[in-house]
Amino acid sequence: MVDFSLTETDKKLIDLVREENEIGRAFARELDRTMEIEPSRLRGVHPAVADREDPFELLEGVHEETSGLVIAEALMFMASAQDVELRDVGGHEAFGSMVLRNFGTDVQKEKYGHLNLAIGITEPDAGSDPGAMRSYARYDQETDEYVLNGEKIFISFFNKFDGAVALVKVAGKDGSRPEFGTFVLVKGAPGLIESPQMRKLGVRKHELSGFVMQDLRVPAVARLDADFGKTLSNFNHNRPIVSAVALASCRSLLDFTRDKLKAAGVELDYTQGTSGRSALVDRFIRLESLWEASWGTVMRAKWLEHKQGMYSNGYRTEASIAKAMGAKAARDITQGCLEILGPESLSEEYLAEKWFRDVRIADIYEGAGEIQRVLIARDIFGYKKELS
Amino acid sequence: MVDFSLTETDKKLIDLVREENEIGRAFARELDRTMEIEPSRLRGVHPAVADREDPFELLEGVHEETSGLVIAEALMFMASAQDVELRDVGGHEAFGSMVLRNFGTDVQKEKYGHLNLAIGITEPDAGSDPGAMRSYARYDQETDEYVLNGEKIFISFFNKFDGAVALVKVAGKDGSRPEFGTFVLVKGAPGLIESPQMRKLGVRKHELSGFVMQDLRVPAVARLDADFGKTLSNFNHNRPIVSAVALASCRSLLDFTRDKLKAAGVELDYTQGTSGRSALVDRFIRLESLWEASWGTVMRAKWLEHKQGMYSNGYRTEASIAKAMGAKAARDITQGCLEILGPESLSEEYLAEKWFRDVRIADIYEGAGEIQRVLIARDIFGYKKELS
Amino acid sequence: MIDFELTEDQKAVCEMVRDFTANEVAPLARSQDTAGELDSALMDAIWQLEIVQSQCEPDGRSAFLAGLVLEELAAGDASVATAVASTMAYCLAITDHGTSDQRQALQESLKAPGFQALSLAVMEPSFGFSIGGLKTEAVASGAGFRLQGAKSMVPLASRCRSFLVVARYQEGEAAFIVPADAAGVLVREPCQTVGLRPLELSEVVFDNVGIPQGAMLGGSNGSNIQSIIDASRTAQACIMTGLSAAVLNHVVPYVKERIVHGTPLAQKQSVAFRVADIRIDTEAMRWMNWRSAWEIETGQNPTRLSALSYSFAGEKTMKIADEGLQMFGGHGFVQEHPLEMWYRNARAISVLEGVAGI
Amino acid sequence: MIDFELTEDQKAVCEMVRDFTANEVAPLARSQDTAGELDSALMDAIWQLEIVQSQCEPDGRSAFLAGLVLEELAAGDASVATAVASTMAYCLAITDHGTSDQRQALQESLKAPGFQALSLAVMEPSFGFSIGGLKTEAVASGAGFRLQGAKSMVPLASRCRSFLVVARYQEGEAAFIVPADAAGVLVREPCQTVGLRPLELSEVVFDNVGIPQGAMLGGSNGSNIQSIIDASRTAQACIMTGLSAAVLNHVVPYVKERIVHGTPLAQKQSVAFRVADIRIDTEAMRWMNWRSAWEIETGQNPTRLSALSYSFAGEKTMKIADEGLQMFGGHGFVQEHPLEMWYRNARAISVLEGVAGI
Repeated sequence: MVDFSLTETDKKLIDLVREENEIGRAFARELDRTMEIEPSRLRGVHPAVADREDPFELLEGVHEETSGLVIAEALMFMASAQDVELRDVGGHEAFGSMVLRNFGTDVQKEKYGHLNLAIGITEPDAGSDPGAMRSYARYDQETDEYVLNGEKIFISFFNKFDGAVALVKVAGKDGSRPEFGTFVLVKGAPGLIESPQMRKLGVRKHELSGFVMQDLRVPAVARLDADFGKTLSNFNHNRPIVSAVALASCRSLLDFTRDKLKAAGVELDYTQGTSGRSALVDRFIRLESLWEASWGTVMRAKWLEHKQGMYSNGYRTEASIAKAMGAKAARDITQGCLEILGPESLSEEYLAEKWFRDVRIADIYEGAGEIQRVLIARDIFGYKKELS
Repeated sequence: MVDFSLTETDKKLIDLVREENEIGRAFARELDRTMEIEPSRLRGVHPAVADREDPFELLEGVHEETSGLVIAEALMFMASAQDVELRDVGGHEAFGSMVLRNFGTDVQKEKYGHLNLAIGITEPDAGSDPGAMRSYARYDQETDEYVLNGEKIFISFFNKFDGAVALVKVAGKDGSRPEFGTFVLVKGAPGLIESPQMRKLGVRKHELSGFVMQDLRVPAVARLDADFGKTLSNFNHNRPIVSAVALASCRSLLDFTRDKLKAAGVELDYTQGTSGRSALVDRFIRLESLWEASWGTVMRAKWLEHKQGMYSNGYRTEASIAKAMGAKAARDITQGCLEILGPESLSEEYLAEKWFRDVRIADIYEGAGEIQRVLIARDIFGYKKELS
Repeated sequence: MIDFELTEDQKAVCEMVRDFTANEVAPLARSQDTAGELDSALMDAIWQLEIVQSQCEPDGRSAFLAGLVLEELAAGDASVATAVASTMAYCLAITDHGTSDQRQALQESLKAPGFQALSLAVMEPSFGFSIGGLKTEAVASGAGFRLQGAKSMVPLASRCRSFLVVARYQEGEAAFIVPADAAGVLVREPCQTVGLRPLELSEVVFDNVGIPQGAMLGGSNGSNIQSIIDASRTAQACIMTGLSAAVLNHVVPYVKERIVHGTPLAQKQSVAFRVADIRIDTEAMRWMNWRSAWEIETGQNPTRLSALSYSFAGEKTMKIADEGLQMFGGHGFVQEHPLEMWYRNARAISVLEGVAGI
Repeated sequence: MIDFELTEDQKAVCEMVRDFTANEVAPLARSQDTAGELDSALMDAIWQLEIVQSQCEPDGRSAFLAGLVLEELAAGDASVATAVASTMAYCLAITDHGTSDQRQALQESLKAPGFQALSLAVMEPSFGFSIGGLKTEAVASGAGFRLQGAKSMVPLASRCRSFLVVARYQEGEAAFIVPADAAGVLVREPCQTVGLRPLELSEVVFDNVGIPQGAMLGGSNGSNIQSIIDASRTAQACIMTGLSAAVLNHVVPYVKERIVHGTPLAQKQSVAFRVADIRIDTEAMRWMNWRSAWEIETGQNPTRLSALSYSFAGEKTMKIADEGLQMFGGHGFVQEHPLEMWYRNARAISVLEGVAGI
């Protein structure tokens, strides 16, 4: 039966992440201003939350009391703008490790399983368009190694992780067409040159860097049996999460805006229709409606995932809808709130402008809004390859 | 020197058309409700304006005292919603006749010059995509005639004119690729079957019908030396006019809205910023800004035309900009005004809802907004055929 | 616990209404629009589905199911859905807020074999009308009240036997059950309207109408007028979602088949992306409406979410109808296709605040 | 008589400023943004172009030309353009409205060899600030006035020798020339801002500041404060147009060269149409600004059109910067390209009501 209530455990988890974020806000501005962090400042847990339960760890244990593991997870992401990292992201964001866990052989897991691995897909001139990627591996029969050349950028936490899983083209045997191959790269290998962190518009806590492969030699065992499609297959899980994270910042900004309007004597009154509202209130209500609309698409996708399993493709269109809707809403909501708040909102004295910058990435990564629309349209029209 | 003042004659002409439209409004609702008019109710001049100067006739004589013939013409179109036709459109809208005048031989002008000819391009399943058109002519050597088959729709005033200039494919000689040919078709010819008038969302005064060609035979002399490109070449002139006409209805609706708001006690105050406005006023001001922005693009295109001549291609992009901008603004302005006005605006007691319906065609005909954007983008990128 | 699964019963009702809509409602939409009148056989057939009546029984009352049904109906014809929602608004206001006498009288009229037109009367004939600024006023008078004012855009007013009139009363607002034949009630000729034409929307004037004590909704305690507005906003959002879904369903095959410059329209990014956006917005609307309706059904305060659902659906539905029309080009502007009608209906339903109910 | 032709003089000035912008201004935009500070050599070089000074001479005064120049400068860096427009606002308010003493004092300061920071102080430090709701107030006191209040987001405040403070006075508003070193004037540390960072925007507090009689703009007759706001709105619209044009110019080569799935981005309709829209909106902005500036220059009432130009430019420029960033994808989000800076600058310039002047 259709139900939008939260379980007590849902609420508890939401409160936990929300409280933790409140605690973290004290450090948010400093972290935002620190453009380059070498090495990552946080390993382990920040003292400010050392005596608190880790909400995501807790979730693992109590998910049967929630609306569902992935649903509760999304609710938690939507409840906290994650202005800082108070806990080492470690395994959670190690998507390369996830690929290894899902597609590695026992031997590979044995060899690399203890490492936190980032994932390297994007290239400077190719974005994430496979056809345009130039990174290349050739097999060296003599040494039973692959030799890799190329460059990968926009890699989350590569600076703090132990290595990466990278997608590169592999020369076909006997001159056949090259295919995609997925390799585990471990830091310290000669020829794996880490690029400096990228300076970004927002989410500066989210460290992003890259690497150059220069005649980088990896053993044959480093090649995983995970093709591009498989590597991307848990994007269905991640896409609504990207929305959820952006919506969390939007929620913070909407709350901030409501509070400041209230302090300025502008009351929100939902009983009035448009014609009875001030311009600021009308604008605010429209932005708030975008938020709630996005919330529904995220929850819907996560509910389908909960029913069907993370690796199902049965909710891929809904995952794209959640991503496309939430990420665009985040652009509109943050731009709109700053306009409502006026000049004062430009100041770094408040986090408003940070949220405005932070969420802008949501419509770009894990498949830009345009990609999501291609995927959604293909589903609508029953197309496979048409549209690009 | 840049100047936005109007000459006295500009003003006089604008006043003339505006007054004439005020007179005509009395008949607007009735005309709007009459879906099918057979034959056209107006030949000649409506008694209500019989004693008034015809503004467009006057323009021809005094255009040297205006900001320029085509500029003044556009100003006139923007000043009157043309809710009714009080004067037989006759020659003004006879675009087929214009093609004949421009591209016909003396013999052809002699034979067809006295006729008011519509122009037939669009086909039911092809729109105005030449590649998809199916109307076909073959040359019959024995009789020195062409035999035409096919269907044309969305033809302005075909019901009241004497015939049409139609664009059809002509079988190539000796099996070569078909080319486009332009033919004068005269009503009464066996095989030229007039279709009933189309029932439309708006601009019901603008009679629109079509015809079927069923083994229609026309003499060889009926074929004009005007290819598709040439036939379309004065679209540069017309496109900003389409905007201007839509903007005239928008102006009427904005004025209506302002008056009704004022009567309801809502005053427009341009000194206030957004945060000092009510939702209705803020919305209205944004719609008004769209109108003024569109005005500028129309004037700019018309000024370039004035400098370069109607058949120049040097202002084609600006003509497309004026069309794209004004036609989209018309959708937004009319939808927005009805929302501002609220439920009462839905009633046929007022012309507000008529203007809402009337302007919707502007972004569709004479090249839909999408076509204009293709043309503008090609100009920006230096493309010729790319993008479609 | 968050769940998007409809019950088997809900699915069965939706499917039944969907079939009925496809077979009976949608085919008549154009002719009703042209005539400016509902088909009475159709409305009687809908009445016999007992959609409204079942909601008025204690164990049949489900705002959520009512919302689902309105979306399905609106996918066939927003006018028909609004007509149903109008009667529903009246009946449910009485069911939810009425005294036992009022409920009993309602039950009597629900026994009629054919469609019963009954309407809320909320909007007033002023431009820039604000739902917070009612002018119609009731004052206590003797053992009852006297009502003065005018209401506009009342659906099927000339067919209604009774109106539920929302008016200022004392410090707040109250609703009054006013028979159409009461002295001082003047139902004007339907003003023809740009959209939802079959609703025969009319102005109703209340000139010093005497109203007995028992006709105030909820009796001397009055009733929660805001909840009637909330229910209307959510109901209208559901109707708009149905209309948006209809545009999507109609546009998809057309753009796949229509070839322009050698490629189907659907393969042009600008078209494909707009169709994707229609899908995105329609789904987003639907889940918002579900939540608003769920809040109503579970007795939470739905005022905020109803306002947001209505605002979002209104903005997006107008855009969707507009874009749908645009994709059809000239064919969108003529009456051979429903796009131009949907364009008109979208504008109408999104500004008629307070004509519906779930 | 309608005419869009620039005079030869205007063309020459535009060309000169365009070259200067391309060679001197644009290359420093990123480093100034990072430093949060203007390059003083650059600002001195601009000062030596005498853009501001020439406007302050009777036969050099042209609001229209000033608008053209601001658009050109802003195409290189909106921060630099706004800094110039800020000083210009101060100087032109005095030139247009000042007493002869006030104008003479201004002329003296214009003789300085290097850039002079001078600012209007209009905005106030409250969220939801409304230009119609000033709280800073001047009251007559002895032979002069006393000023109480606070102004926010004053450009280059810590470098200004003097502010032109708009305050409530008697029934209306008036402007006062207040030296930065007057007793009671407190210039706070620049608050770092999301955009236009080199402007070092600061709050300035006026705590019971004594102001002599002669410091009220226009003397005892006061001045037309609205015309100062009008000039600012139009000036800011010109700056926004320059910023929008910069986005267009930067995006075009990128989308032509960037190949995605085998085709240049520029050949994808969704990209091409958005680029076309940027062109459409940028041109539409420009002609509106021209008209506003022309109204100012020819002494007509520009209040309405200035408000419309500002509203349109603000909405569209934010959209253009946003879409430009989107087309660059990940490259739009990092500081190797200017898109992310323009995104920040667009939001800033479009909400800072009253920092500029033509």
